[in-house]
Amino acid sequence: MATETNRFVFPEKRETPSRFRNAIGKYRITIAKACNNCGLCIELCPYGVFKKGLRKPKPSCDHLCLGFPCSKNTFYCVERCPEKAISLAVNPSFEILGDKRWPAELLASTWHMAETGKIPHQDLNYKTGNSSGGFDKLRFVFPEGKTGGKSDEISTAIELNRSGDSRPRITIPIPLYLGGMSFGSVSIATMLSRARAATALNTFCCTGEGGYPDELIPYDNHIITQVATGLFGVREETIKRVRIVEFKYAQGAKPGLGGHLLGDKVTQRVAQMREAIAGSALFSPFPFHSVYSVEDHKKHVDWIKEINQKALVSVKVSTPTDVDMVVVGSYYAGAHIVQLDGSYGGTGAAPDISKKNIAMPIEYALPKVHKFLLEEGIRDKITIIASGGIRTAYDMAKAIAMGADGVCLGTADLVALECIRCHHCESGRGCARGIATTDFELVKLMELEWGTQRIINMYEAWRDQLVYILKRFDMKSVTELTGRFDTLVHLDYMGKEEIEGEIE
Amino acid sequence: MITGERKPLSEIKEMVAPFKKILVVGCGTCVAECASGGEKEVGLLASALRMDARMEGRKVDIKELTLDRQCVFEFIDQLTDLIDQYDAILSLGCGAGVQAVAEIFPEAVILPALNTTFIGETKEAGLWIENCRACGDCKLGVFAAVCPITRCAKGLFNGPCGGSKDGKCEADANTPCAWQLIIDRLDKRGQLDLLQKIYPPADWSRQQGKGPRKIHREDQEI
Amino acid sequence: MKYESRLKKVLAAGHFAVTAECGPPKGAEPAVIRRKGRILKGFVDSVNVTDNQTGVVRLSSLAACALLKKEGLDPVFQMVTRDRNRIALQSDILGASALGIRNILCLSGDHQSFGNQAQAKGVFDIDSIQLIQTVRQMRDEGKVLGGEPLSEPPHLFIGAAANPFADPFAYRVIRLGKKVAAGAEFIQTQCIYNLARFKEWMKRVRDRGIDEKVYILGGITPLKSARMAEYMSKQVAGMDVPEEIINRMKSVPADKQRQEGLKIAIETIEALRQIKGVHGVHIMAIEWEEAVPQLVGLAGLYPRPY
Amino acid sequence: MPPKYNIHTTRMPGRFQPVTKSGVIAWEEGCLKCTRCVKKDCVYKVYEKRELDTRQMLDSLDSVCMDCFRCVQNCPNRLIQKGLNPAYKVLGDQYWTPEIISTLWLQAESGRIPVSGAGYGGPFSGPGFDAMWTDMSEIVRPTRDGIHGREYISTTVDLGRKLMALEFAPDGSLMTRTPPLVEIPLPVIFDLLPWSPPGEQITLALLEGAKSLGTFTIIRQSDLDSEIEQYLPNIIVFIDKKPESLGPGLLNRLRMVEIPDGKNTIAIKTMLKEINPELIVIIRLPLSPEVSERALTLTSEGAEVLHFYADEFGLEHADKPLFIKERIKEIHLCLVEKGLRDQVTFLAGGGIAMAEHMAKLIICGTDALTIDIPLLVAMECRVCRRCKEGIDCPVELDKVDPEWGSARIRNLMAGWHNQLLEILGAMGIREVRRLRGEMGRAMFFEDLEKEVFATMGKRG
Amino acid sequence: MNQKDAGLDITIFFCQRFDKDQDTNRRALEKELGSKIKFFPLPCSGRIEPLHLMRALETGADKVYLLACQEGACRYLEGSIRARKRLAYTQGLIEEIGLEGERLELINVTPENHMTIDELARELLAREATVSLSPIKAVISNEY
Repeated sequence: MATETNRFVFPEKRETPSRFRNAIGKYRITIAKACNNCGLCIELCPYGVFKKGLRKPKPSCDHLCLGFPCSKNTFYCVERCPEKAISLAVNPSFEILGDKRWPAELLASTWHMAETGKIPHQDLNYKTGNSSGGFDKLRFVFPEGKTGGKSDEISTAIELNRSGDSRPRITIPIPLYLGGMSFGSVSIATMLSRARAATALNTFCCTGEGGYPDELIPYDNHIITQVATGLFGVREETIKRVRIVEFKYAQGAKPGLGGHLLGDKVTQRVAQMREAIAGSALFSPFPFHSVYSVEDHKKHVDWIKEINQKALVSVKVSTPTDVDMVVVGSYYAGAHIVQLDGSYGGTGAAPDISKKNIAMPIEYALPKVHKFLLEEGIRDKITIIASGGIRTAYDMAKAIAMGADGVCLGTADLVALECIRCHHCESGRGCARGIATTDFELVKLMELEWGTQRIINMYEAWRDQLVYILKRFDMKSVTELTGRFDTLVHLDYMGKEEIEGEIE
Repeated sequence: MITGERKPLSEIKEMVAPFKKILVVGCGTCVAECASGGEKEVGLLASALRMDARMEGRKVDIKELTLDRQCVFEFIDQLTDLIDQYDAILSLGCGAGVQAVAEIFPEAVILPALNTTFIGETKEAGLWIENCRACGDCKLGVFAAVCPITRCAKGLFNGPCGGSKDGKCEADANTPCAWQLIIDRLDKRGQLDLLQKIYPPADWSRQQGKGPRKIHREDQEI
Repeated sequence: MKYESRLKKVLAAGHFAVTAECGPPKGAEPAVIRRKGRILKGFVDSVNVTDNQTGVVRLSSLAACALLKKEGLDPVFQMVTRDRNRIALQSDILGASALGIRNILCLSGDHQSFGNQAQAKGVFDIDSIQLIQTVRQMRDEGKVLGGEPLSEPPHLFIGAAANPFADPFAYRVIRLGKKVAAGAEFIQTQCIYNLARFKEWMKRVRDRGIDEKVYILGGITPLKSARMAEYMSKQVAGMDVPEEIINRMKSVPADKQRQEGLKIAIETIEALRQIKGVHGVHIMAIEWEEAVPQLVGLAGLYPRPY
Repeated sequence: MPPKYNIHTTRMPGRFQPVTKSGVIAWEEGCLKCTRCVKKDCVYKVYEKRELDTRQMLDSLDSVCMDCFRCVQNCPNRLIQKGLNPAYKVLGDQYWTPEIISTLWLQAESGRIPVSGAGYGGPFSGPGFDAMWTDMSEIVRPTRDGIHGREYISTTVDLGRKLMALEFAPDGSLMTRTPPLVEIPLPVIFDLLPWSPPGEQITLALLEGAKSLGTFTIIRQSDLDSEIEQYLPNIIVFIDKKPESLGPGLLNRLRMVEIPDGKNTIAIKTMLKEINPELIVIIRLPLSPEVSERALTLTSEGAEVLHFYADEFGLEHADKPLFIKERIKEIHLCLVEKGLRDQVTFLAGGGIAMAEHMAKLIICGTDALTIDIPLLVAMECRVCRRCKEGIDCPVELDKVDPEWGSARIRNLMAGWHNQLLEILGAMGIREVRRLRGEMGRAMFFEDLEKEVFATMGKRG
Repeated sequence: MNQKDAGLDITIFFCQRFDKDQDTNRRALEKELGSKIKFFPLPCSGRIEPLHLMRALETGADKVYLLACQEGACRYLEGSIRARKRLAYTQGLIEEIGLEGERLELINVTPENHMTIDELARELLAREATVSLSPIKAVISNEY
């Protein structure tokens, strides 16, 4: 397994700056009239904040600025400017950016990773959000004094088929794949960027429930096709194309509800794909009208297995009180993978009431499921993928430590594509930033190459962080981290004095 | 773009004095860009006129509207259903706008609130300057892209005149001598020899035409 | 041709020419012109009449020239392009010739904003160089602008002005060359106080061989006072009055300043005579025509050849 | 099956611009007047719709902008920034947050449930109602289609005393006298307002709202006047004067009255019911640490409906107050244990601010709820409580048009109703009556934290 | 006579930065003076538009204050400069119709002096009235 990863050469990280004229950063630099265009600031700044300008330099990359902490450096432009024309201020627009789960700093740091492929060099929190609970209160405790082995000997690969059946073993070199976001909820460019990034990273990307657009065919080997309650665009042929088929029973953003696609976003193309009428809202039913019992569920799994004899079957469920029972049921019905979708995730339209209130956060569901599967003695026969609120590499690592084998992402990809989390993707022309839209004009805001590279950059930065974490634990493989609750503390339940090790 | 400047309020007041119901109409194009006749300026002028009327104890009904463009019929059409409700239209459009509105509504009283000034270049925020006088016979190619007709106080084709001093114009010490600019620029390009040539008199008929000038393009017709 | 240009004759014969300037009155009385003409008569070869100088309305240059002509002087008709379009200009050129005027000085004219008609529309249909060309074409080819033939061409000795003291300096000689190329036969320069600069200019003129093609008359304006010197230095466009001249004027008491002014003028004339390529002087004694005979006498330029 | 309960909604824009979270701050100075100006480019046409409301001096830039940041990011001279709207920050208070208030406004205007994209952006959990999650059914429970489906989910509840058994005469005729029951199609009753600007207009709006929804408004006896008589079928009179003063004429026309709990509660109840046996008497009692005991007593003495009320923040009256949901849970369980719970109906209110609070409080044991502040908010109240201090209402609530107000209230309730259906649907429950006390179908923060996090990080 | 006793209608536009509890702090004054005083918090004083000032005067203010940060202390860097220029421009406009420029006044406040908005407002009210009742308002009250 590890050898396969080692053989896998990750694609190159490439600088992929913002699509917009000005990126958004924590700090804002302005150059006053007094500037005589001497160019010293351009020369001084090692982060390339300033670009040459006709009358004065342009601080067009001030999102890369170190901000006030830079004042200790010899290259601090504000101090060095002979005309004292440079002003540095906290970007006031930052205060209304983002939300509790994705605060402005997290958005900016994710953009930074997507742009550069590197951990932010500015003082941006790239590990946690500000939700005051769950992942945001969990910290790794690294054993003191351990530095671990060599980075290139650490494997981040996971195995997706652990059942021991005759179906193919599929290894992905990083413990993540990209979750379902349907055509219609996101643009074809977004979809393709994700699929291409998944291909480049040798992992998978799920189609979501909106059908399987032909544009994805070149990436068939890295596509998971989704069979959801609406069965939009599901055909034998599409099921035969892929290596993994996903049953979506429920999704975290709207547990207990079917998918929502409001009428405005149902364009001709989307409607065609879904065999529906353009302009009419599409609500997927809930649950599968043909599944009223575990036995019915097994019938479905068998049906898929029959149609595509090589495919792995994944079951995507939400997190009700009895989530542990659901997972066990799925296992016995023959699923290779169970994706647990926690209630705080989601990308598409959903009633606010369900996003906030229905079903439990993934942080609770994972340990419950992991422990229950261990007790059943089947934990190592099934792959558990966590999703719904995984925002950072640290969330990913924490989810694994809490019992997942890997994670599945959606929102993070969108943020890499410069989603600003304005929460208005649901209606009208859709995403003003051209990500979650079907509007023909807005779709043009994004290019494929750009989108692909941004996602690649971000996940490679994530992988670097995961390797760092594993190294600190002296682990050789990410598989060692699964279920290691002991590596984590919850800040509310442990006094500083109780903690042995270094908190991060 | 066409630049304009609001007339002094006293002049506007005098014009609108006989009227009780006035529609202040702005234009969203050129004059909006030079901050003299856009929506904001309409709001300010209307507000000022209302206050003024109140101070003088007059009852006047002043409403506001800004058209996207006041010199194109399709936009002026927005006024069609409104115009009868007013005694006068106070236009913040350029002269072309005012006349276009007047032509479409020959019965209505259309008053200009702006002085249309020139074809302007936005030199910097808050500063517009005239660089072209629309002579209809552009020779910028030989004058190093400095228009002597507009930028030389005397419109000399074979300048500079004897009044050019320290690179400034004799008529205004704050204005650069256009010919100094031409010479400097040609000098930099090593094209000073262009100045040896004597330029013949201009063909002003292209500027003055026979009354208003027209451009007629059949290919652009519907 | 009944008359000849005296100026042209003087210059052609190789004499050091003397011209003077005479400003017409701000009124319709012919007597002023006649009086000025009488003062100058015999002491100068030709008399320039300004054309609404500084944009102030005065008796027309054409009419004043005609009056001077009657007085037996050889007038130089100054014509600015500021006030007339090409129709009026050409018409007046023909008129001047018909009235027996034989010299014309082609100018752009001071900007209208200077005078008492600041609201006037500056015409500037053509510029001074184009005017020179126009006169030349009318005279030599017998055609008006556009090529239509004249029944009788005007007979004019064509002059132009040059300001060696305006900027850009380097271009000044080129511009002179252009005027000459356009057809100027004599040049009257702006008043000279800064001799050094004038000499430099002349050197450049000679370097280009322009002095061979045109007669250059150096401009002389006797200073009446230190105040005038200062005023000219600061307020008059295109004028270069060096600090030392101003100081020299200031260094003498007020009642002696006129004398000092004359002295400077004489010294300047003497210096100009030494400069190769200077063919005469043009004395612009502003509202001080009485000074001209004195100056011409003291400078040893009296009597005049014709 | 009864006809599906449907609340008629009509879009009802506010009289004032809504106060939104952020505003655009744009410098005109330095503007290059791009032909492809980011302002012209705005997907939401914010700049084109620009308007100044002089009453509030509020620029529509503050209320129409959707925070996409495209103008901020694309202006070549970076002249556009965003800022927190000062008026938004000060909406409401810690409990009645700006988010809650603006969500209520949105529902009152549109009659639609709030839907948004990009997942949940709020805190992990919080105090009170935010410390619980409701359940959902995955695959093995009966189907249902949520609010969009064909299946009927009932939100009707009955108020009144319930019988545990019926007695029949030998001839089969019913011997037990069945106590009166009032059915309301939505488990919500409009309570007395904790404060409001003076004015009949507000009362009329509430009454009209309650009437069109088929529910009730509690009105003080002292506030009764002839103008509101037409609404008597939808009024619960709160007896704040001597009960005797409420004449039999009026009592016979009422379906429910409410009396404050006191010494002679049961006696008063009996007295009132003697005049009108069909009358249901609700007993209003403040939540307190002793309330379970009292509820037990009242129930065993024959109380029909108990109305528990907390303060406007959902807190009971005590030194260390418990939140309404905790206390209701306790009362419910207490009565369940004594086998009395099914005989009596619970109403509970105080601090009910969002649709989810309805479902959650019912799960904790109440049958129906009473609401107050959201009704004012539906009519654009900013929960600034200026009226309480004797300052003019900034949104002129006293001048509200009852027609408009009731339509807004109806819209809000339609939103709440549909959200209740979403929750019931997700759980696979077909009627709200069956939600009552279903604590097994909910997840509580304290339990989950103890189970999952409290043990973490302990080595060995 | 101070502005309060002169019975002036005062409108105060202010940068919200001066007082984070502005909404609470200004209430006592609002109660005391009723509609005689109006407060309008701005996200930044640079957000003021000439039209806001005009409309304030038009709707009956006798005196309008704009409270801005010191130039250089604006968190948007240029806000107070914009505020000053826009106010000056509006002053010019009202002077053209014969209204006193002093009806509009810019006050630069240092956030460091820890004055609450009501303290600031009281200080302004206690100032000597440099303007009398607005001639515009006189007509409004007749009209309605």
